[in-house]
Amino acid sequence: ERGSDGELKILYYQAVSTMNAYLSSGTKDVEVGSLVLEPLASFDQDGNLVPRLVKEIPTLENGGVAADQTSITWKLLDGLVWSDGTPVTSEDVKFTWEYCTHPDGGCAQGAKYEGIKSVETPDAQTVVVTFEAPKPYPYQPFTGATAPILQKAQFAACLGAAAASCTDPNTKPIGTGPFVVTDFKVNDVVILAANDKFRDPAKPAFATVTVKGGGDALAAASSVMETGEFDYAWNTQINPEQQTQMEAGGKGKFVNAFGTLVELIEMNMTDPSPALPEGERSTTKHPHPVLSDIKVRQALSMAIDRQALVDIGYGGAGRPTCNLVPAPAVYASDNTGCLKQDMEGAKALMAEAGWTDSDGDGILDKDGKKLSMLYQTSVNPVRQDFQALIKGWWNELGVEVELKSIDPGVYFGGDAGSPDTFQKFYADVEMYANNFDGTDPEPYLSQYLCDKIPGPDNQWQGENINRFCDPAYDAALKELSATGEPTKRAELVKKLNDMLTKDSMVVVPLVDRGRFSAQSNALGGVIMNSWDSELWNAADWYRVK
Amino acid sequence: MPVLEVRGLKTVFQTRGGEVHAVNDVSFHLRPGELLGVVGESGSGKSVTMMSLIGLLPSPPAQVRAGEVLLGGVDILKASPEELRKVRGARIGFVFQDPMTSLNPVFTVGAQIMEPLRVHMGLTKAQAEARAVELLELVGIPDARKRLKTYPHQFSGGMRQRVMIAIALACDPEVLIADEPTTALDVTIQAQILELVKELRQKLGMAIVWITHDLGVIAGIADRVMVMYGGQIVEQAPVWELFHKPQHPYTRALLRTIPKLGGQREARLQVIEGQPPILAGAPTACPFRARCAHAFARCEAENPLRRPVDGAALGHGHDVACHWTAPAQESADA
Amino acid sequence: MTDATQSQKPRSQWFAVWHQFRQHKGAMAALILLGALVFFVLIGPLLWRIDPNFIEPNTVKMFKLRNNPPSFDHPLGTDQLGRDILARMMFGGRISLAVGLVAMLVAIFIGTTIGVLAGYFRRADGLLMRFTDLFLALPLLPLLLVMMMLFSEMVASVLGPRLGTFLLIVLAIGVTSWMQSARVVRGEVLALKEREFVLAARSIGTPNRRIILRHILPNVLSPVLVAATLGIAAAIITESVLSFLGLGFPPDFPTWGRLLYDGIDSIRTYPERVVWPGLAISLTVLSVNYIGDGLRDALDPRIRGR
Amino acid sequence: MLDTAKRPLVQVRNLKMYFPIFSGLLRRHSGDVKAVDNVSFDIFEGETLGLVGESGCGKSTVGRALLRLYTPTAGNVVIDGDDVATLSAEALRQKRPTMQMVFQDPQASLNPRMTVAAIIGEPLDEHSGLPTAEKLERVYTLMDQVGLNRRFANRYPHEFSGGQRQRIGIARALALNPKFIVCDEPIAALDVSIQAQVVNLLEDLQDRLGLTYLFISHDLSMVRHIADRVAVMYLGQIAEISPRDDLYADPLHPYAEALLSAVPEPDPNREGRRTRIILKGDVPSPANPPKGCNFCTRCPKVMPICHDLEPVLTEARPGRFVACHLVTPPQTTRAG
Amino acid sequence: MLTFTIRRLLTAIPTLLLISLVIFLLVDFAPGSPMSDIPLTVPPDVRQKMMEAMGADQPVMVRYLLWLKQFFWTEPLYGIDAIFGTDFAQGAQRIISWQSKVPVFRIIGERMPQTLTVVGTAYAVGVLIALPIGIYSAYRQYSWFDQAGTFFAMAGFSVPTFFTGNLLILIFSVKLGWLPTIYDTTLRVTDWASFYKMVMQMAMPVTVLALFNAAEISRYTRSSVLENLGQDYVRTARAKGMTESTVLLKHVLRNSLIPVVTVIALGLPTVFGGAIVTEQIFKINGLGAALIGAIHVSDLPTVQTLTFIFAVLIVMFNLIADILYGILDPRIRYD
Ligand SMILES: Nc1ncnc2c1ncn2[C@@H]1O[C@H](COP(=O)(O)OP(=O)(O)OP(=O)(O)O)[C@@H](O)[C@H]1O
Ligand SMILES: Nc1ncnc2c1ncn2[C@@H]1O[C@H](COP(=O)(O)OP(=O)(O)OP(=O)(O)O)[C@@H](O)[C@H]1O
Ligand SMILES: [Mg+2]
Ligand SMILES: [Mg+2]
Ligand code: NI
Repeated sequence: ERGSDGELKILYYQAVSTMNAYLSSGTKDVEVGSLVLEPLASFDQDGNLVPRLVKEIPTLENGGVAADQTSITWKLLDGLVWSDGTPVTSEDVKFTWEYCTHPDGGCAQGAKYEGIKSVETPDAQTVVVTFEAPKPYPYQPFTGATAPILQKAQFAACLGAAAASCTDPNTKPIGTGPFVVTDFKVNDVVILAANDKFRDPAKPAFATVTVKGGGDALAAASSVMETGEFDYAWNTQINPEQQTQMEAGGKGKFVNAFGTLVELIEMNMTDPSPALPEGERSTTKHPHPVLSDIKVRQALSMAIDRQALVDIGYGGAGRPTCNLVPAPAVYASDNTGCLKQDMEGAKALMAEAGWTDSDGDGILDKDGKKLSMLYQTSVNPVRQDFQALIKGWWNELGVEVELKSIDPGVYFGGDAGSPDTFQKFYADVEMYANNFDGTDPEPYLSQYLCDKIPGPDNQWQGENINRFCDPAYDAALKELSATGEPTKRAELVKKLNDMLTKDSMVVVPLVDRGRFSAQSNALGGVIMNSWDSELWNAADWYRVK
Repeated sequence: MPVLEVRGLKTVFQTRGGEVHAVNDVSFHLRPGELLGVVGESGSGKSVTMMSLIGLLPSPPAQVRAGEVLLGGVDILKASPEELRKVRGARIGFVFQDPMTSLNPVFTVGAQIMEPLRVHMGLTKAQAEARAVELLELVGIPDARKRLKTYPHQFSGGMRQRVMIAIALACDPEVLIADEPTTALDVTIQAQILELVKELRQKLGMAIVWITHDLGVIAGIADRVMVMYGGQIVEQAPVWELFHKPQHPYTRALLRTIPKLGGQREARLQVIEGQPPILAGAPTACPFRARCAHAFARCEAENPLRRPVDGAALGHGHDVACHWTAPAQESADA
Repeated sequence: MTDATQSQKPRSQWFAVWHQFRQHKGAMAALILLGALVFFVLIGPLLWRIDPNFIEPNTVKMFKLRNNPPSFDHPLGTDQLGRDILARMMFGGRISLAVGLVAMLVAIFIGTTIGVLAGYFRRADGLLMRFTDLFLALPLLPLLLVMMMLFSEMVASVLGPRLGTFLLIVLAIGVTSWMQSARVVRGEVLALKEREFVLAARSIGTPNRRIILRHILPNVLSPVLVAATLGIAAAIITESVLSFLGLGFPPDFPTWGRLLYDGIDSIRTYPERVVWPGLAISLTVLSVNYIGDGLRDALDPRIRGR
Repeated sequence: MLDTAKRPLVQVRNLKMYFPIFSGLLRRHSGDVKAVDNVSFDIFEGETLGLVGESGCGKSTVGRALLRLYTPTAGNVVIDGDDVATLSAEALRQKRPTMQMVFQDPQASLNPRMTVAAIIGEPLDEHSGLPTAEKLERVYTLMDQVGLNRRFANRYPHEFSGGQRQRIGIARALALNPKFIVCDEPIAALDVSIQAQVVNLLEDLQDRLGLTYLFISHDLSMVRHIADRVAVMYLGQIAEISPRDDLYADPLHPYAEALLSAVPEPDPNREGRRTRIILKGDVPSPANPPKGCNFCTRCPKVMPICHDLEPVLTEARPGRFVACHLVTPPQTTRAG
Repeated sequence: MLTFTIRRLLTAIPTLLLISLVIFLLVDFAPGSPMSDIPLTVPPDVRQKMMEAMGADQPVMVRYLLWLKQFFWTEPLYGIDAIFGTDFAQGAQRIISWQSKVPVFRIIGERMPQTLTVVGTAYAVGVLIALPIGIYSAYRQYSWFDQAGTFFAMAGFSVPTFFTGNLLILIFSVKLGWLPTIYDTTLRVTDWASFYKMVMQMAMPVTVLALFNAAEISRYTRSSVLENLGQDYVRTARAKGMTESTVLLKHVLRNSLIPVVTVIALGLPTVFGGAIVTEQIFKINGLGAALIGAIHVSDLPTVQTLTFIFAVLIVMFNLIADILYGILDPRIRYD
């Protein structure tokens, strides 16, 4: 029964800044926003689209998707109302599209609405999205927690440049979800109450929800697993010993779901030497003197014991992987060759590549040059442990390694003026984690196209971090975007994945990282979901008595 | 009967470098209405003696080893700290050397005068205020009522010293101890204060101990004089006696060193050569021996006791602590 | 006269200073303690020859070495990667002590210079004090980030990465923590300037520069010493924060501050990881403070003479 | 002392030393502390001029302005031919060796952290450029001169008695063979028995080295002993300058008279007989001196004219200069 | 005194303007961008659009002048409007946080209460324990109490708050379960029960901070009292027959507090600045946390505004310290 289970307390240690996913797109904001604002359809725990505000998922079969794949038609549920009691209409959906594509609005989810020619509203319940070109995957717009529907009445004055000044709508949006915001303190706490206009009269079970922010992962886990102050804590990424210790407390458990997030090492294909003039460092003008050799790259990968990394850094929250695209299952390549550490093989490969320890100091050299790598990543305890471990293995291989760790704000900030961004890649190898939104890997794989290489000419804004450039890859990707047939697509994705990993080792995947949150034993109904908001089914959560 | 009698007072400082015997076996008495002058060079123990009397010395280093201090016949050295506190300010008033620092800079003059009145005499605020005005007028500060509300720094040095005197007089003490009250002041202001003290003595008739190094001041106001050297009383006499028939070589030398305003101008000043004694350890020899023109073997062997010069009982007439006897005809009066 | 002329060879005043210093029991104990710490970090690694960053490359063996309790092989146990904590403590101490001392010196140097100039030269006073306000108001983090961004490559290219980083960190800490001492020194100088011996020096014709060096500076020593002892603690802690932000030494450089920070994460499972670096830092600070106390007394001839 | 030998070594003319007072929002210059207001006098070579007066009357300021430790507001100070008041910084530095100062508080005027040798050697460091050994030798000579044991060279000031400290100060002043020394209350902080030592030393040195002193003091008996001529100051101005014996026998200015009468005599007979002139009231603030004669607010012999006209220092009797309407009739004053 | 105050305030204006410019340039120049917490899944062109929408692509001087106008003109207007219900601001653009798109002054308003209660209480408690300790240490110099006090103060300095904070949490929350680890900023004290809750949640952060503050202030108090104990007027007070407690707590204390009060006043801006580490450990989300969070994501308007307010406070409290000095010490007269 609605509201019968009292208060639900959730901890997001990165606090919520806004409820409007279009203005931030930080995971925390999107997820908490999803308690209020809903998309037309969301993804379930297996990555399947499930209808939310619509009667069914349009497909080719049921005619919802046009045969030429240039348009898709959504039909809204009957009697759907906003939390203020006004009906949800197709105008709201269309408005959402206008809102996010307004040139001055700075919409964070612009990618979701790319390639749309028009959104039409033949009637109050029908939405027709027409694309500029055939879309083999037409479900990007209006699906998933990152593309929720806004109420036109509330946001009409917030188009474009005005978006940012609409404080009230952004912090207390009117939505269709199970809860409504009653109090919002920026970067601190959000208090929500059950939406009495929610379409399912029996839900949600909780009368109020408090989403608190602050602290770190360890404190978050502790508040659920040790002190029991909270029912659910998001992203409790802590080391395995602590996981076991906390679980032994018996107050709660960790929930986990694997998605597409992969911790990986990128090998710089260009020369980052500081000796080069500024503007030419790490650009395609100068190929990397060492890493251009595939044998070296392979050897470096073979020297890594991925299982050990998981056991030390992630425990239940990770598993070793050799793929850049580890999921969804249909797209995951079955490549396991890298899982076993092969130090001898690696040494042999190095020797083959001409690197030998001619002076007996334990460090390989070739043509009088020692093999030395600068290995950078962001500041993060797990990453620093990984750096230390991998440095140990590479030292064993005969490679000298210099480590560097950079403030995440700088590393991921993309400030063209800073030498320490991961895009600039002024290092030989660097480590970070990457994933893609939703279930379609096409945009993700297109990051490694030749024309996405960051460089001074594009203010270092490209996504092809390792500067890999292979015409065959570009061609295969082109084929992928023209292919609609699922099995064919899956094959192409696997091929592209392998080209980057197994075949060339420009990307060295290490760990497939799951979503890892802590849940109190007193909380029921949680189904961990790595394809959508973790709180996607919060309406079904209940108190275990 | 004397109002104050001190017998065999001994004060020692415990310092890192060993014990400092600052006051050695000092005895004297004070008759009602008498002004006893105390002279001696810096470090001779004048202040320490007086502060020992009423327990004003900081106690970790200082220690009163022996002696009796009889105030109206009762030994206040044996009194409890609380009883002693009740004596201070009420029965014995104290005026200190430096008027600039002896007043608390953050309280008004009035508050500081009223404090002892309220503590010792239990006056109400209004009564205390009235008395404070009276006192300020007594010490010659015009416009007293207004002045109560001002702070010490708004007063000149002379006025501050008057305030100090007013505080010391507040509870009509039997004894007033003034420790170099005019040393820091100008001659003209010193003259004012001296005039004031003479006046007050006549009016109030209290006994006063007046410490100074200025023999001129002593000559002007004292009835009787004590000369201290090296923590001991070396000579004690009525004021005229002391200036005209000094017995102790130190007193004689001291009188010679000061230039006189009137009379013949000396071609060269007399000096006392040498350094004051270091007061480490209990004295076994005459403290002045090293600088003494008349020193002989006995001075090295034995610390001279005070002996009467004029046959009167010890402490009542003229006495001196010296092995050497001054020739009778000699006099410092040149 | 002859024997007199012999005995007045200017004798080393450091002897007197040392003599007085020895009188101060607390300071002597602290000196011995600090000496032990310095010995521990300087000589220790020569005796205890385990590489603080050594990780067993064989993962099976490595897993056995992780999180070991204290044992004969590893007197303080091992950390989550099987590294020897004793070796890390010794190695980390080198950096922490060096950073603490040098950064404190930098801060004191800047603070004293600015304080003396502001106190001594009336004209400069307003400007320098506003400058101090400015530094007090500046947000530390962006300032450090900017400094690191601007200078890290440059310094590293001149001095090499290790020394360069060291210098930069030390400068960064120094540049951001001198304000307090500048204020104190200024106040002290304002008072000193009016003292008669400064006037005496001027009547001799001593130029300002030498008046400052000869008469002012030695007399502001004691507040400076107090600031200095507190500064060391602050510098060691600040260094750990810097490392934490990735602005400090490379991640495989253990320092006490960083060990402490890392230890906090495992305070529940392995509390001793916090205790060792915490203890080392606290002992350093305590001993430096007491030494400062003793030094202040010993350097003051008035106290020394007693 | 022959009249022909009298050559003024120091000539002070219309010296003014005002300390500005700033007030108001804009820190406007709103007034002055007239610490020294229009003072003129000469000091002859080899003589000692005593300068007496109450605390705060401007004695030290005169002394300091003479040595250009303060830059005078107006007036000239010619010392040995150069106008010190206007010399450039470097020329002044060169000039410093001829003029030196001994300070009031021997404790405060010695840097507590320097050894005696360093203190006495400082002027040598600054001006002589002697090699270390010679410098040390000179320091020892100086110590001998002022009667300090050479063995004390490495001691610190606090290890000395007041008199010894003052000797250190004197040795420092002598280091550069000055001609002229300003002694700013050199004995005020000393014990009586030690004052004599210091005064004797100063006299001996004068005899031996032919020094010229400006001896500032408020101890009138000591001034009588040491000075050849005496200037009495009141509130920034000179009330009277007379040869010593004349002044003490017959003070002309009422203030000088009052001052002398206030000095206690170490003789109970005479003390008992003396009548003191007790001045009433406080010294007015030098920031706001009274109109007319400075002393008119406290003068026991005040006349109406004193409130209007400022008397000028004039030679009332041979060699005696007084600024008082009683002594010098009003027609000779500035108004005439 | 009044003209002194006014004059100091007037000279503060150019100083503050300069400080604001320096801060602005510094923060702007610092590496990092407001896009650093945007997931990597967001493509570069979208990022570029977002930057444009914030105005972050404008030249730095333009943004600075805009900020100046907003800070000194628009925001005060909104302030007036909020108080008097007027509409002077007429919807002019306020200073808006890049990260949360919320007016910065609203953030400050939301965060002020918890910072003031926790950090303020801690400061007050720190002062309250520091004073007696400092006074007694000085009064009984070199006693065991004094030695212990020295040790305690030094330990207080040298042990960082992140250590003590975590230790307290481990003991009192995890092991004993007595105190909450997470600060509830929405808690309003209305009755005894909520007051009790408030006390419980404040206990640990206040303890940690108070200890830290107390260490420093007790040192200052001690040395100041020591200095005054040796003064002549103390002897005068004793000679007047005052009790030891009057001597110590009236005469000595009043004088000793003069420098201590100014130290305390100069330390007060840090109260508003929040205690960054402590706020983080106990999830208090006060101003300190706001600043550090904003710095991490290069939220320039927030960083700039907060920092500038701290600068104003620092300059103000400098002035207040001077004025306090003048009030407490009658000898000091400005102008
Ligand atoms: N707190 C102390 N610790 C150690 N010795 C002390 C202390 N106070 C005084 N003395 C010593 O006691 C002796 C007597 O000092 P006292 O102050 O009585 O001299 P005084 O005659 O009053 O001198 P002055 O004329 O300078 O006031 C001196 O030798 C001094 O060094
Ligand atoms: N630097 C200064 N700034 C402002 N006023 C000053 C300064 N120096 C001295 N004065 C004032 O000038 C007047 C004369 O001071 P000066 O020190 O010359 O007096 P003095 O005669 O030497 O007194 P004392 O006998 O106390 O040494 C005093 O009123 C004093 O307050
Ligand atoms: Mg005395
Ligand atoms: Mg003077
Ligand atoms: Ni960071």
